[in-house]
Amino acid sequence: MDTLTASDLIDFLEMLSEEMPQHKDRLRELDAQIGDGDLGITIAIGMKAIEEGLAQLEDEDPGMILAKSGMNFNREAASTFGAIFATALMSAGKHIEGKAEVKVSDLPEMVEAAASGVSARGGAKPGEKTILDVLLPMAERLAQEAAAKATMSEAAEAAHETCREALEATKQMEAKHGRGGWLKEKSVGIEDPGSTAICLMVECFARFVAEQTD
Amino acid sequence: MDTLTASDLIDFLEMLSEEMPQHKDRLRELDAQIGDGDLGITIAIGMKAIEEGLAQLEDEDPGMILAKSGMNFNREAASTFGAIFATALMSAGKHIEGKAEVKVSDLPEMVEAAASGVSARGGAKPGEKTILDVLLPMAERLAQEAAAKATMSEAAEAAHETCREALEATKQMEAKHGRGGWLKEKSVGIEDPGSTAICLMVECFARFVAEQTD
Amino acid sequence: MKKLINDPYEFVDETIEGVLLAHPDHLRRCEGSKRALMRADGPIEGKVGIVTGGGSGHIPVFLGYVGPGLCDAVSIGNVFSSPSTDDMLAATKAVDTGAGVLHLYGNYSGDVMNFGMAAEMAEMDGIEVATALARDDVSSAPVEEMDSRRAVAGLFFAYKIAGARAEEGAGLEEVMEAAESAIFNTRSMGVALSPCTIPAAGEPTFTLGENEMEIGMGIHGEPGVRRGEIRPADEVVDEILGHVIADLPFESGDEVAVLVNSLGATPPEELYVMFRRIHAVLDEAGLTIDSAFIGEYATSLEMAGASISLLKLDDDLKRLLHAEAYSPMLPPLGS
Amino acid sequence: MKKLINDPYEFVDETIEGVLLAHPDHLRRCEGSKRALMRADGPIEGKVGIVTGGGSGHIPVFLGYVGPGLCDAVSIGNVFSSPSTDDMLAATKAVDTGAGVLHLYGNYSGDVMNFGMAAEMAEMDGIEVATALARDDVSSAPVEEMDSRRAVAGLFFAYKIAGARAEEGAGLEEVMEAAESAIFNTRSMGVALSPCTIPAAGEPTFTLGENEMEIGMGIHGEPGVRRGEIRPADEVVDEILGHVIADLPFESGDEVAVLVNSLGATPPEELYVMFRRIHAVLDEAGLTIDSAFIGEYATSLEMAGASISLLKLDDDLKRLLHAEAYSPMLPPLGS
Ligand SMILES: Nc1ncnc2c1ncn2[C@@H]1O[C@H](COP(=O)(O)OP(=O)(O)O)[C@@H](O)[C@H]1O
Ligand SMILES: Nc1ncnc2c1ncn2[C@@H]1O[C@H](COP(=O)(O)OP(=O)(O)O)[C@@H](O)[C@H]1O
Ligand SMILES: [Mg+2]
Ligand SMILES: [Mg+2]
Ligand SMILES: [Mg+2]
Ligand SMILES: [Mg+2]
Repeated sequence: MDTLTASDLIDFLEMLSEEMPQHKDRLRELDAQIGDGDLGITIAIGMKAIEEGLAQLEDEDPGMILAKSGMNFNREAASTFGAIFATALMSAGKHIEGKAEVKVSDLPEMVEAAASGVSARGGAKPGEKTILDVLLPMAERLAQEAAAKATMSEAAEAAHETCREALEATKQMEAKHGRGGWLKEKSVGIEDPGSTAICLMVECFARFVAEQTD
Repeated sequence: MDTLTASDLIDFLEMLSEEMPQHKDRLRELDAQIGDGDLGITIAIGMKAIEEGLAQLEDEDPGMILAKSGMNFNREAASTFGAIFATALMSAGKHIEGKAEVKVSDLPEMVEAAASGVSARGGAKPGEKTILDVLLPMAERLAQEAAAKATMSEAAEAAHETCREALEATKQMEAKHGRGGWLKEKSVGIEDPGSTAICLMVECFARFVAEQTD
Repeated sequence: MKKLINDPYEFVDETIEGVLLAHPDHLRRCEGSKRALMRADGPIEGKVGIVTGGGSGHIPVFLGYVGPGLCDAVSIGNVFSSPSTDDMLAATKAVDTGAGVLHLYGNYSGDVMNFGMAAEMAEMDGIEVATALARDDVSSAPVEEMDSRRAVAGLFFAYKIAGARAEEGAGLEEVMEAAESAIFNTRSMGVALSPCTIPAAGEPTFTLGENEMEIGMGIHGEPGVRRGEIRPADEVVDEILGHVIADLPFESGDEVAVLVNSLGATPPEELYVMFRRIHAVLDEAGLTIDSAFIGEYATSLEMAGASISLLKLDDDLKRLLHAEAYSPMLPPLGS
Repeated sequence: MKKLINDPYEFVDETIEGVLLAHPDHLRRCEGSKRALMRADGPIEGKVGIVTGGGSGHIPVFLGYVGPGLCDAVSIGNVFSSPSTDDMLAATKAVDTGAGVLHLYGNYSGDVMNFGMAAEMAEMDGIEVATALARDDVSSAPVEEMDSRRAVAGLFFAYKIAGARAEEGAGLEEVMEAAESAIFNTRSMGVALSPCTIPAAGEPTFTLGENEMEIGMGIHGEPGVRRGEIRPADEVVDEILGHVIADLPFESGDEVAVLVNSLGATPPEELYVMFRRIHAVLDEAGLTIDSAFIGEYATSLEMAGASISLLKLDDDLKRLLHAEAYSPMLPPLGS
């Protein structure tokens, strides 16, 4: 598998929306430590909304599938994460507007577009314990992979590895946004729940690509 | 000790109001099983009111001391038990109106007067799991004791013995009045909390008389 | 026991102090009594006085129902215990202007005995006293023994209706009849999910298992009709309404007011989830809903649970139910 | 989790259904949205529309504050989560009659982002939108970082005041200024004694030890200023008021409105015990109490705890605070 077609993307989103709700309790507990504990529910409801929306997206191109899935998520599970995640998917989707498939070389810019969108929407800067802190390192790593002509599977695996390291690094950061921001220094030591969710998605993506490639 | 003077009665009420609050938890738990669990608090507050009222009763005769103590109890700890207990003390007190001391021969009629007052106030009949079910047997037993020329100490001891047996017998009765009445057959098996309180008072009285007699 | 209180034995008096400080234009003490309160603008010359009262721990019952179109005075007992005869008498004397006084309260033996003594004493003072006892809890005794039934949140309807009738200038007999009409046409039943703790007791009055509820439990933890595993709201509503509807009975074509009351800890959201089902069940039974009262009308400290009351309306009751009334402690006055 | 609910995932929609069935003359759905409600008699021609919204679980916040003299529409999120951009947009469109729309809600990032997107989209549709964010919780950030503070029950004052100003016929700018004046003069702080459980989560968001309380905790369990052993009500009031008074600061001679809010399980009696002490402390500080609002104004499901809010009044705020307003879900409207 070297590119992702619209139908690949739909298959992946189906797999993702099956898997993510299984992490509900873990995300709930994490968010309860640093926020209000709803992230697990947000993910469960939002992913269900993505899944239910897929049937209507069969004739769309990959960019539109991403953007509309983001909107579907936030329609049913609006929240900080919902708005941020929708913005990320819309920005990434917009970046590949009109294209029939996603190549490895598209990935770094898509993730970077997502990060810019998120930053514009929520005003966060790197190091403030938000999903930016996993998105930006991933964009960088994907740029290296693309430059090295990695396969989709290698790129996804690499992104996941970087994401996990970056997630680990969020532990040391002090939250400045959302509910975590009220915790100030007490937010140090706990990984950013939103970033955990992103990491779980990337992990799922890597597994999806690997399975498709076998 | 063959008779109770006004000052004996005040000494006894002082001892009683010291001791009864110690049974607060036991009475609370009993009343919680068959009612609303406030009887322990009622007794604690009411006995404190009796104690605080005693200073004003030093120039009164025994009948007035009993009647006013009953009113003091129910003023601060009004409740079913409060109204019933006040009625009992007022009726008993009225029976010895004007007398300077209480003799053993007065006791049976005093307790009987109390029982009549209670029955008139609350409409209970014997066997309906109320304090009538310990008052009436005590009145009977005291009549026997008086006829047998018992001492005050013997009479008090005998009354306590009868009271405990009568209390035990209330376990088998089905409550018809107050909160216990709503339990119907489920009230069987538990002793009547109001009667327990009366028994504890009679026990205290017996001890008081015994101590005075030594 | 997790409570925002000071000395548990001062709880009731401190509550009353807070109420008087918060609502000084609305309530004041009756002469010579710490535990009897009345309308600040009372007594109302020529109007039948309505005196209520009972144990503390049920706000807005009892003192929240004093005001124009409601009661004129209230006597206040310790938590879940009757007020004293003295305070009831003080309240009765304070609001009588010659038109007589209605004692309107819930059927609990402590209150009945003490109000009874107060009424006897007031009558000796030349005050005409009538009594109406709310007895809406269908779970407390079979309908043939209506006289031994206890009161729960349905007392609200009696306050509202008797209060409006008195405000209209009706005589003591008529006000009592209005109260009794409300009482006889009101049926309630509740469900408890968790207990409450009397501050001076320090421990809950009863316990319910982790997954248990008790249908029909009274507002002081009195026994209900069934204890069992907690069920979905819709099933609980069905079970409660089954008993309530059959009791009067409410019949197809009747028009009713509905009161969904929280015992304290149950949030309004859950009351509305229940109302949704109530609406469906009443619809099915052919009953028309005139109005809905949803909130805290009679609480039990921090108990979790709720009750449903239905009032069968006729034209008089409807007029009186919707008449103006005011108290700063009042829950929403209907839809 | 002991709740009177059905499917936890249907909780919010069933609540809304119940609300609409209970108050059909008062509320209706905005066109094309399940989660946006508006005044049944709206939109009011020529009046600035006020749209609020936020997560569920806080009744009467948010949907209880829709009505004459209050907000015009509300969008409703899942429990403790933001409503969707779509529903906010639907509410905004439904109440605009050309006079513009004020988005008035609490400063939580999910709401801010979604309302922000809705405002952008409404403006693209030619609707003038202004925003006012309640930020009354002094425990959430130092006063220099007021913009990052969250909202608690003090939002009530902003509703009441902006709602009255809009009802007076003021323009969008003026209504926003009234809201901001209320917001800048309101300071609050709370205390939590026990947590609550989001139905779909099934477990409490946080835990507090048997004898613990947390001063300053937010209404979703956000961290406060101090966790410690539970103290007598008077001490808790003193600690909270110490922070609140120093923050504006409220100064001797100021006139204030006081709001004592229960988070849900804390009964009114305890609020009055607190008010007794609040009255003494404010007296001591030379502050005059204009009015007292005591009850459930912003809840957190069945959380136990309370908050105190002070609003410093001037003549305008006083007039607006006491203007008429109505909602069948409203708590008592003051002393
Ligand atoms: N301004 C922001 N920019 C980017 N991501 C953010 C921002 N604020 C919060 N987040 C992310 O959202 C996550 C929390 O989402 P969510 O639980 O929905 O928030 P809340 O419940 O506080 O509304 C955080 O862990 C963080 O990753
Ligand atoms: N009608 C009655 N006549 C005599 N005693 C009664 C009557 N009703 C109740 N009692 C007594 O009162 C006791 C309960 O008192 P209390 O706890 O004050 O009642 P409650 O809390 O139900 O008002 C009962 O155990 C019983 O002994
Ligand atoms: Mg969260
Ligand atoms: Mg009792
Ligand atoms: Mg009692
Ligand atoms: Mg949230």
